[in-house]
Amino acid sequence: MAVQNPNATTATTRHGALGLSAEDLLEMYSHIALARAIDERMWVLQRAGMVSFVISGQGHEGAQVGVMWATDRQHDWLVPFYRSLAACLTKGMTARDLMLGLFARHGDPSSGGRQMPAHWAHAAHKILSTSSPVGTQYPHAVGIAYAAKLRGSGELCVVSIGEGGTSQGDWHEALNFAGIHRLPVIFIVENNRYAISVPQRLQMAVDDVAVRAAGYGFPGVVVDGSDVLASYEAGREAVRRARAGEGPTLIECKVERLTAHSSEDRQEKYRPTADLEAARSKDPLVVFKHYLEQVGVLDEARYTEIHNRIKAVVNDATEYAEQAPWPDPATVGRHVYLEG
Amino acid sequence: MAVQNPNATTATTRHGALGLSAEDLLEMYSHIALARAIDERMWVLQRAGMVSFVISGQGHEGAQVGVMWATDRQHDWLVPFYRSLAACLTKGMTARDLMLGLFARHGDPSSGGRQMPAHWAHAAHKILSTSSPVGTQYPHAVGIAYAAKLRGSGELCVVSIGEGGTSQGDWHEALNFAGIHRLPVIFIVENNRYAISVPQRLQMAVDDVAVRAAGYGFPGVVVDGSDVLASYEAGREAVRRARAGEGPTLIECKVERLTAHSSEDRQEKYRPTADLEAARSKDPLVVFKHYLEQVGVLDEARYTEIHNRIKAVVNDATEYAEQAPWPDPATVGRHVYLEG
Amino acid sequence: MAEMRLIDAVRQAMYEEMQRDERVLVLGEDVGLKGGVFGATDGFYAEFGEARVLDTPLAESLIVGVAVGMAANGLVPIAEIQFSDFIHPAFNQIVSEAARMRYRSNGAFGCPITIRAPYGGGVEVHGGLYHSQSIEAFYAHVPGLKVVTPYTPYDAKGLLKAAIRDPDPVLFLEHKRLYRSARGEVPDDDYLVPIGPAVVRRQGTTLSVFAYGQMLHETLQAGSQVAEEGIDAEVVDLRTLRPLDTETILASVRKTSKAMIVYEDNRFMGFGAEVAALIAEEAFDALDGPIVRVAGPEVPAVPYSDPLAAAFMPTAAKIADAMRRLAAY
Amino acid sequence: MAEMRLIDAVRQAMYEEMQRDERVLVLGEDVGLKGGVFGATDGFYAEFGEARVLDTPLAESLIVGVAVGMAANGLVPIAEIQFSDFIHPAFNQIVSEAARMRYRSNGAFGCPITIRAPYGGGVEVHGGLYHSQSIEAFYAHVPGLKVVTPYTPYDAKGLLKAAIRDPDPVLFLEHKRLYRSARGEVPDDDYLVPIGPAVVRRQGTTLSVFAYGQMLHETLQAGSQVAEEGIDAEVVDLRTLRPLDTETILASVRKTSKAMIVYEDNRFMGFGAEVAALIAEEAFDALDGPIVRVAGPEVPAVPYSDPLAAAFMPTAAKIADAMRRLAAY
Ligand SMILES: Cc1ncc(C[n+]2csc(CCOP(=O)(O)OP(=O)(O)O)c2C)c(N)n1
Ligand SMILES: Cc1ncc(C[n+]2csc(CCOP(=O)(O)OP(=O)(O)O)c2C)c(N)n1
Ligand SMILES: [Mg+2]
Ligand SMILES: [Mg+2]
Repeated sequence: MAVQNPNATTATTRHGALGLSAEDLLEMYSHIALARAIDERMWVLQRAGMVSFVISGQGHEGAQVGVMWATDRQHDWLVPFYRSLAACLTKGMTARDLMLGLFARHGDPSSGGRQMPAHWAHAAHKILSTSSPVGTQYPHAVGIAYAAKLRGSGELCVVSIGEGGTSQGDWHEALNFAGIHRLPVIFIVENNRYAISVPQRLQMAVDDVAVRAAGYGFPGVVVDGSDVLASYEAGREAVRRARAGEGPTLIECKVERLTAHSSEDRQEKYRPTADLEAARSKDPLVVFKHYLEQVGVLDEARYTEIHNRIKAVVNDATEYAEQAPWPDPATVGRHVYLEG
Repeated sequence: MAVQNPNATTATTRHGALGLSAEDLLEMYSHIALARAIDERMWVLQRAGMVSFVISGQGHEGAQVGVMWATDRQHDWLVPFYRSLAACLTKGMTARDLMLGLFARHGDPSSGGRQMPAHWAHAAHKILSTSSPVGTQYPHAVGIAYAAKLRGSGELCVVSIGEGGTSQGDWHEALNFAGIHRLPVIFIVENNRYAISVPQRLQMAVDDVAVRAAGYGFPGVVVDGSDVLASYEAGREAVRRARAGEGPTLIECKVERLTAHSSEDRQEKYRPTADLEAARSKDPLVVFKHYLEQVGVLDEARYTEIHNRIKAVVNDATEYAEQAPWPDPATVGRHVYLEG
Repeated sequence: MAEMRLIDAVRQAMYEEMQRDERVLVLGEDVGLKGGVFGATDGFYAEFGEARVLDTPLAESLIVGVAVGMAANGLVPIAEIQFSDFIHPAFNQIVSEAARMRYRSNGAFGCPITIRAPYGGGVEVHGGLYHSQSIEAFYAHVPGLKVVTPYTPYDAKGLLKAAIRDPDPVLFLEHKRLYRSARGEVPDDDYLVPIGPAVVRRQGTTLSVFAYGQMLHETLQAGSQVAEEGIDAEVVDLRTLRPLDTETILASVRKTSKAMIVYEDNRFMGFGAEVAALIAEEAFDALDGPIVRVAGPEVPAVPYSDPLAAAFMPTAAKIADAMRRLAAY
Repeated sequence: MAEMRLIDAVRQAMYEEMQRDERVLVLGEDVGLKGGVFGATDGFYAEFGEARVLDTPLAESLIVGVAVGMAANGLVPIAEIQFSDFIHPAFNQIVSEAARMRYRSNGAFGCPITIRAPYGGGVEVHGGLYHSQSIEAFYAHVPGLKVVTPYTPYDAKGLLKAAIRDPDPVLFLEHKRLYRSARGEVPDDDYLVPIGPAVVRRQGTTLSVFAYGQMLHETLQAGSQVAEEGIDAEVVDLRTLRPLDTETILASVRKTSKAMIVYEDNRFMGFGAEVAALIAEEAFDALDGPIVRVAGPEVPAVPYSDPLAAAFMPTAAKIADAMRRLAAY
């Protein structure tokens, strides 16, 4: 593992030009690596029959951490989708939080075990509750942004979806409304070229969904989602626009789905092996690691330290969740309406 | 009424260059004028308390006749909206047909009086039944076009909507699907700058809805809908594309709504007088008449002849419909399912 | 205290709530300068400005979806659906999102929105298949929603204020026929009519009739007609369809031993089915006759042409006939 | 004749219809190469090609809306909704368009489409709030639609073929639990099971129980349990929810004098309400006890976590208890 540019200075590196320090990079890297480690553990647990369902974000983490890093992670909103594991971590959810959801235990902050795993929510971290019907979250995000603007709160809202979800009417309606009112919202499309098995060519007649932004009166940009810094840069500009009252930005992150759609799916049936192999070369974790090594931010000692810490965190979270109590069946009827 | 260019030849006139003869022009003019005369009569009847509701196409006729003229009016399909009076006439519906609908009589071919006026349908003329929920017709048109393509029937489908309707999710979903499968469909948006009272600036952040076509992988064009020949030309190119298997075209016709939204609306409340006056200068009937006079196709004798004929047709249709029998109340339960 | 029409009471309720609480806003098609197609927000635009009297694009799913987001971030939206017939594009946002936000987040997020929708038909409505529909049956089925429909101007104001202040999503259904025909005294001051309780509009002993909206008007007329024949109908205004006031319903049936439900919607799986099922299970022992439903026919909606519309509608005459038959059972 | 699972019968019905009639096509999410998330169209893509085995974009309103247009122009589409929970975006296209095409055109246009949707929950389904829903109550209310839900593989094949050939729109609901657990003999040849008639699955004299889908399974189990105690339940498989076979229902109640309805959906305004209301009006004189409903609780949907899902579901044990109570009335 050769560190090619050990003396890279702020001025000459890409991250330096973006104003990111070595510590920033390591923190970003740690988030991506933690997301990946949790995610991989989830599949192991599912294969072992410990939990019944997994859907995950492997391959999407770089784009998520990159964009989210540009936001105010306390103050701003996130309206996630089921692959937003890394974004939720970045926003403040913990490995224990995520594992409690996977095991569907009482303490699951997303839904108390009422929803399938990966239906994230956390009120304290301003992560709106996720549902399953694809597309509905886009109008919600726009409503949050409208409220932020009307109330002058200075918040912005990040919302995510897959490219498949852009086929839904709700997606269009939301972008149109946000454009009209120049709302502080960042529309992310995590384009992994498949909606379950349906390839992009049967989902849209264009290469880049980002071109649609022009039809709503705001910019649409395409970024390589395996490039964390490019994602950060796009996020930073979108944040600037939102804060300046210039309105929404659509960011299309080209990412790869490194796993099957979910634990219910067998992608060999529809996805060529070559396609999957090509995808692996775009693994953001690997790509970012290489960059950090190249600029001398990550060496073997650091790497080992980070990954040991992550392993401990994932082990702790798994054990914690496994031992956590189940929801009380008597609570099945609660919280249909406000209790009081 | 000065005929400015009595000797215009095929080569030197706009219509000549489009391959339209003087007879074509007069037929097109007659359709526009007939549509207008029927429409005006409808308002008179409503004001007189003879019928309870009118919604009309005044100001939209030139665009409709222009585009429809480019299609095969027997063979192709029309999926109309409530302002498509002129398009339906062009497609073969008669003044009597339309008046039977206005009076909601038994013989109304659109719905047998079951629907409000202007909810056109005519199976023999391949005019699909119109409903009220704005936007739903777009997926229908796309389905018709898909069937035409699969069956190799050579048909294409024209579908219309107002600019307000483009805000609906169904609109987006339909364009996306048509682009993917390069379907023989012509998407018309009759943009009159208002959705009832809501001005365009609160409907979209762009000047031209046609720019959205690029996001679906096919061309979008803007035409001055008060210019019948420009509308025809746009229609002709769209028809060529459809027949050649090149896929859909979006044609945005800039038109003016010369009346209130419907007989229930009072537009003075939200529409500046100046705006309405400006609109009148874009009356396609007047604009086209001027052109015909300029190129020497319409003189006073012809004009009088046409309009006398129209008056007779409208009178006949009105009397016919007024005297037509009402639907039998005993039939209220029929045609919920196929009878047989 | 002023006599006013139901539509004026609706308007007054919203106006007062918007003055009282700056988090309240209205959104929908043509609610701005035009003041709504029925005038419910007439004058609001000038008073509260464009940001709080928000003319939306023509997109019902958006209207509700945006309201859900607004509510999550501290606003109290009142979404107007121009005609209840056009609420269907928002079905997913209402059923999957608004109604489930609290349950699915285990109580962490709420959804304090009000959705107003004018509904219902009749010969005078001239609405045809898509401007006449009764939609209560679809939504009354949905846990997490509340469904309300006022009959008097007094109730319209008090119930709408209660809906706006309710921490959960409320579908507020206003019958178009009542907008101008229902008139009554409405206090100028702030008052609430609680969501939930039904109210007995006519005391009686022969049989119990349950209705709401315009059908309550027909039922009360029918009640007067048969009263002369010695049939003493008790008429209950359900007002809130979800949560349903089962106590009042059962108490009335226990008193009269006979039950009828009147609704304008098509009969099969219409709201009356639930009322009948409730009574058949919980008050069977008190019943002294079949539970009768008087409702619209099994056709997709109210046709436009007058003779067809008339044939569709349950009327006081039809209801009176049904009362006679049930009384004679 | 082969023993097969319900999902195989569904697949065979479509396969045969597509071979028989080239106007028939399937469209939906992942119906192509993947063959559907439950395998209902497994192998179709290779056999019938991309144009007739159409992977659509992720847009349910489009799927139904396009099917309506296809049907208007001579095709016979079978639209697959991946999970019934995701049918809601298509509510407008189904209720306002498909179901009304014929009525609103006075019979000039029809809408011969079939919409298939896997529905239902259970601990083993692990579907949570959005992969478990029962949706029949919403659609059974809608004139112009037919709503069918098979219990046996034999019925699944015969009813689905009838649905595909039906000239009007049919919503075909397949309970996910039955896909693999319901097995039975299915003839290789072409046969139809008519839409409409219910069928008595267990003859009995003590009380009549009406059910469909997975709840029929629980009900039959409950019936066996209580039989040993001398309670002889008649169990009726409704199969078609709209149009409902009122004759079979009423005849059964006239025989047993007691009626119960079992359904998985939440109770209030669920499908059992209509069955109860029907009986309470048309067979009141024959009734010898309250009409009992056993159904899901008033919560938005089936929760994911096993203990919560178990608490939600009506089970054979709960149904048997209700049978005992009703028999003792
Ligand atoms: C309205 C709706 N329809 C169908 C589904 C089933 N479904 C879940 S994910 C998915 C594909 C989503 O593809 P995409 O948006 O590209 O996201 P990805 O999974 O590729 O990240 C489908 C069809 C759903 N959840 N919601
Ligand atoms: C789904 C739906 N929502 C609302 C309405 C009520 N409505 C009828 S026409 C109309 C405005 C349509 O505007 P536009 O599409 O621009 O057509 P225009 O009338 O201007 O020609 C509205 C809101 C409707 N018919 N359908
Ligand atoms: Mg994807
Ligand atoms: Mg318009």
